[in-house]
Amino acid sequence: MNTKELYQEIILEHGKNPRNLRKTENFNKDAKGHNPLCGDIVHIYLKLNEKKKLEDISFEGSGCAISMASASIMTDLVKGKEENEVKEIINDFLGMIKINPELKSKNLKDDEKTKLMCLSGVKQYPMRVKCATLSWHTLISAIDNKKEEINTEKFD
Amino acid sequence: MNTKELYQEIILEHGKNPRNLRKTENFNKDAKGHNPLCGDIVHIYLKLNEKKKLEDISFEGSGCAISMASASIMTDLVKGKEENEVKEIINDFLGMIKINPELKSKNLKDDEKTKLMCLSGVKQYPMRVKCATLSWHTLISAIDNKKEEINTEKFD
Amino acid sequence: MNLSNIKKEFPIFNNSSLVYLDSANSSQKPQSVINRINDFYSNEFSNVGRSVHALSIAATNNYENTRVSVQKYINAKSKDEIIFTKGATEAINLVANTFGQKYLKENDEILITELEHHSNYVPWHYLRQIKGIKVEFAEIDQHGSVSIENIEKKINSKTKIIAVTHVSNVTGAILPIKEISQLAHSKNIPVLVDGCQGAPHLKLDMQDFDCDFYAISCHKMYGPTGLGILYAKKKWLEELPPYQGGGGMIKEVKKNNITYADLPNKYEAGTMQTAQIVAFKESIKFIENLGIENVMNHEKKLMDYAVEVLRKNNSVKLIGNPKEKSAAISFTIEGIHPHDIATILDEDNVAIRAGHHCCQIFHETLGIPATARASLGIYNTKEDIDRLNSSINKCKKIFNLK
Amino acid sequence: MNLSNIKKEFPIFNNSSLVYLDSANSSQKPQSVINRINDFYSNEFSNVGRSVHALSIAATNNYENTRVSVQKYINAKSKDEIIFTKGATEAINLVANTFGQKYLKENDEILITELEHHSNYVPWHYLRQIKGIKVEFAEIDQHGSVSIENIEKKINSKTKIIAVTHVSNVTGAILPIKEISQLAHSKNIPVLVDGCQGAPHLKLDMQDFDCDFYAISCHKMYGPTGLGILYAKKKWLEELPPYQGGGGMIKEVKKNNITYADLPNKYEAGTMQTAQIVAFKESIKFIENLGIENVMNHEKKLMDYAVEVLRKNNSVKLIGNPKEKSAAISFTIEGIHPHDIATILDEDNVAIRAGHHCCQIFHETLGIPATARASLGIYNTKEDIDRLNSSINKCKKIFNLK
Ligand SMILES: Cc1ncc(COP(=O)(O)O)c(C=O)c1O
Ligand SMILES: Cc1ncc(COP(=O)(O)O)c(C=O)c1O
Repeated sequence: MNTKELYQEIILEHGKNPRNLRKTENFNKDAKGHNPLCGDIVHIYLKLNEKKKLEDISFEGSGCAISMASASIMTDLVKGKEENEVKEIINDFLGMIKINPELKSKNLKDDEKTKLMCLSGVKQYPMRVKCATLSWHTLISAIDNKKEEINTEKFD
Repeated sequence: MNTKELYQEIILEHGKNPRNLRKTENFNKDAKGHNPLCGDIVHIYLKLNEKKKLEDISFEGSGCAISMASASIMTDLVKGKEENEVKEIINDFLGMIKINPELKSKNLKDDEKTKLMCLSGVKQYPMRVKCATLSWHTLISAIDNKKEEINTEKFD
Repeated sequence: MNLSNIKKEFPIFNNSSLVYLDSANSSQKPQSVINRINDFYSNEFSNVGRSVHALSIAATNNYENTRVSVQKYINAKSKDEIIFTKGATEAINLVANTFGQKYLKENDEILITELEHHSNYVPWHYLRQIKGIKVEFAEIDQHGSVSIENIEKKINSKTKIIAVTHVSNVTGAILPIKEISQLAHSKNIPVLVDGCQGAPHLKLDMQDFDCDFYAISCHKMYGPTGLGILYAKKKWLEELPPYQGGGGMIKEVKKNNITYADLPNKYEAGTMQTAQIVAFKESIKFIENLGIENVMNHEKKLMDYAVEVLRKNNSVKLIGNPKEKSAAISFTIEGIHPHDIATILDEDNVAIRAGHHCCQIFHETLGIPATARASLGIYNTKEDIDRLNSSINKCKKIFNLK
Repeated sequence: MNLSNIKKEFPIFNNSSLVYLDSANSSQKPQSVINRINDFYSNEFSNVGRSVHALSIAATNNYENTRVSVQKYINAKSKDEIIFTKGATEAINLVANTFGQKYLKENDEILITELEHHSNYVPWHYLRQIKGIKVEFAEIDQHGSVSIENIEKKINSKTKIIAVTHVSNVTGAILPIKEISQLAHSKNIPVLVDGCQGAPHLKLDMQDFDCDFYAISCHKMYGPTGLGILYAKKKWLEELPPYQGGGGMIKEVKKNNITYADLPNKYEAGTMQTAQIVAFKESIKFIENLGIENVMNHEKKLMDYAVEVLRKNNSVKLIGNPKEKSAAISFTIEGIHPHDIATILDEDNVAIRAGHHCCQIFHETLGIPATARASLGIYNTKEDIDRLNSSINKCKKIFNLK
């Protein structure tokens, strides 16, 4: 494994210039996440309309290139989708980053899949998987209105 | 080292039929000792007269052959001697059992030294030195009127 | 691997006539465990969990793999229920301390038994001193065991936890811990089992035993020294406060407050026994390869033989005669103190233990200051028992007994 | 033995291009220590103290010999002042727990510093939770150290104990612990020193430092994992209550009361880390053979070189610049998160650590979430620093920094 595969251009670029790094006005759901190992923190804001469509999503936070890029790409991909579609995408991503060789979701277009697969290099770096998944776990938490802050200080 | 040297006839004999295993009437000093490792216990009673002469000494207790024999031989040897002589003999014995090759005391006759040297085999058995010295430490304690029970659960 | 020539898996028996009958104290280590320690330090050493470099990642995986091995071996529901400790003693202290802190108040009762090792009494005594709780003792029966009736007798509305040994380290008595759990749970009382002498010799199934806590010493289980395991049901580990505080067990540390990590990290403060934990996987593998049923069978045959041989030997008095008996047997010889026995046996290279075996209450109850104990491991043989017996005869000769 | 080719004493560096700069986390182990563990388990294994057979006697002697080696090495007055623990974390927990039990009450203050490792904060936090005592923090200065003035400022009549690190595991700052002891003692306050990062690198002289407690992690000192040492002045160990309860630490056990063993046994409950303790004697011998002055000299030169090289490297920002500095150096690179640095360095087989290094208070005070840390051991060389530097340059290239 080569760090070039991990730190692909697209990750470095999203890491440096994250999309949706702001706070949604009139958000109606939010959640915080924290990776105590790295000190990565993320705060996700959602605006879900009555039809359960994700009108807007944004995040605030700081962290390593992997976690910032992951949050940036994630927010880009799920924006405008319906809640159940979003959940399905999250599951697909978390499955891929742990064991599955590829993404299977019908809710993602091919070019969206390609973009997400840029994060797959992290599989080879178990301690860094947490960085890539932090924002995703936090998004679940926001959708489900969970009160507790997401925390990655678990071995899994 | 051979256990025959440790368990010499004289030790076995004193162990089986300890001398002075009783309680001195009108004792004026006493002390208890305990070896938690073996469960050996000893209670020593003294009668010191005004001239600091050891008029009588006796003990109660139970324990292994080494500790019973040691108490038996000790009480036999110190009876009738003066307090400072007794202390000198105790030091000599404790020195011998730890490092000195022989006994040096002027307060012991040659045959008394020979008898005591029967206990020297214990030197080769560090865990058993405590058995041999318990009654001696307890005798010091009795002479010095120490309140605390003697306990051998120390490494030394 | 084969039980009949298992001794050669243990380097200490190479070129030596050692008869080791002190496994209840600590067991010898197989080559595979020793090699794993060696390899780990020589080629793979790193601290776990905190660094992202490759050595650390590999070490962390190895560390967690042992946890999973243990979980499977003892049939715990979750790997989060496996906490690594310094030994069974620390495991019991952890429970007594945290359970006491959270749930116990003055005049509450803790029920233990007269068979308990000091490690399953002193930690509860602390609560007596600090909190004014009471420690009650279920009585031993004439076989040197503790019946469920004797436990039931001492349970009352003030009983807040029952702490019993799985197997007596003196008489080898196996206590009916599944039934004790059932009884206790019917009255809503949690059960801690001191599994020190059960873990190396019996089939372990936490979900079947259904006890709340089970303490293990890995060094008695063919593993490295300095390592123990606390099994605890998840709900307890979640509810109880943390024990030692330090690195690795925290979530967030602020000047005015601290939050704690999730399980199992909450109970693993500071740098743990990395090499020992990694190597303990080999101990589990070693037992699994032999098959615990085979081990139990082998040790039972051997123990039956030992009982038979020693019972036939005049002057030898066996302490206790429990129906369910594991790998330890204690005895006295009228006229020879146990320490004298142990010293004389040692000259024949027969290693046994003499004393109160950290069970002063038991010895006081029986009115004997000390006993001699022979305890078995998987490497022992009938010849070992014969050598024990002939050395006992030598003792008797030296002391002029017949 | 010679410092110039010391790497070959450590098997992990054989046939590997590993640059290990994570010794503050845990150090690598020399062959002599690994061999001793191996030999002990293979040929000499027994539990200590409790059995009278020959193996046990020899093991007990070896065990106690390590205690004496440690006593001499750290110049403690008595071997009874050396207590073996699971690690520095347990050592500090032991003191916080027993000192807190006996001497602290609501509103009493404990003074620590903003530099402390979580292991020297969480145990005191427990007392805050349980007893309502207060934890005060002496402030760091601009060099990343804590001056004696900043400590003095926070002392008042409620201060009951001062607990400070000997050396910061982030900035490498060496605190003036002898002066801190003098100051504290002039006000009748005892001092605990977290010696984790001092013990492997500095000359230890307890009678000169005059601190009341000093905690050591043996695994950072070229010793086995799972072992630590608490040095404590005898009067404290005599006055404080025991910590964990179990076998080996008792004098007499009755149904209604328990008395405790004399020092040092009082604080060593249960079966200890026999093999690790026996082997740690080799770690001490290893350092003694090199000579701690030579070690200090070697590490100082190397650290000066590291500071020089990293300071010249654009974009690298060193954290803290303490005048008295030991073997750790932390840094950040504007535009690259420390975890990304560590991952990229790892590919070049350069092992460093990234994160908060169990010092969240320090990082929060500085307003940086994480740092990268390189820490030295006696096996490091100038080439290692050069490799560190060129891997940093590779990071910068990947991230398009100049
Ligand atoms: C300054 C300091 N204190 C305490 C500790 C805790 O030591 P251990 O984890 O060995 O108990 C460490 C090491 O992690 C440290 O660097
Ligand atoms: C029944 C029992 N409980 C507890 C212990 C204590 O175990 P450890 O000393 O390994 O902590 C032992 C062993 O000495 C034991 O036999």
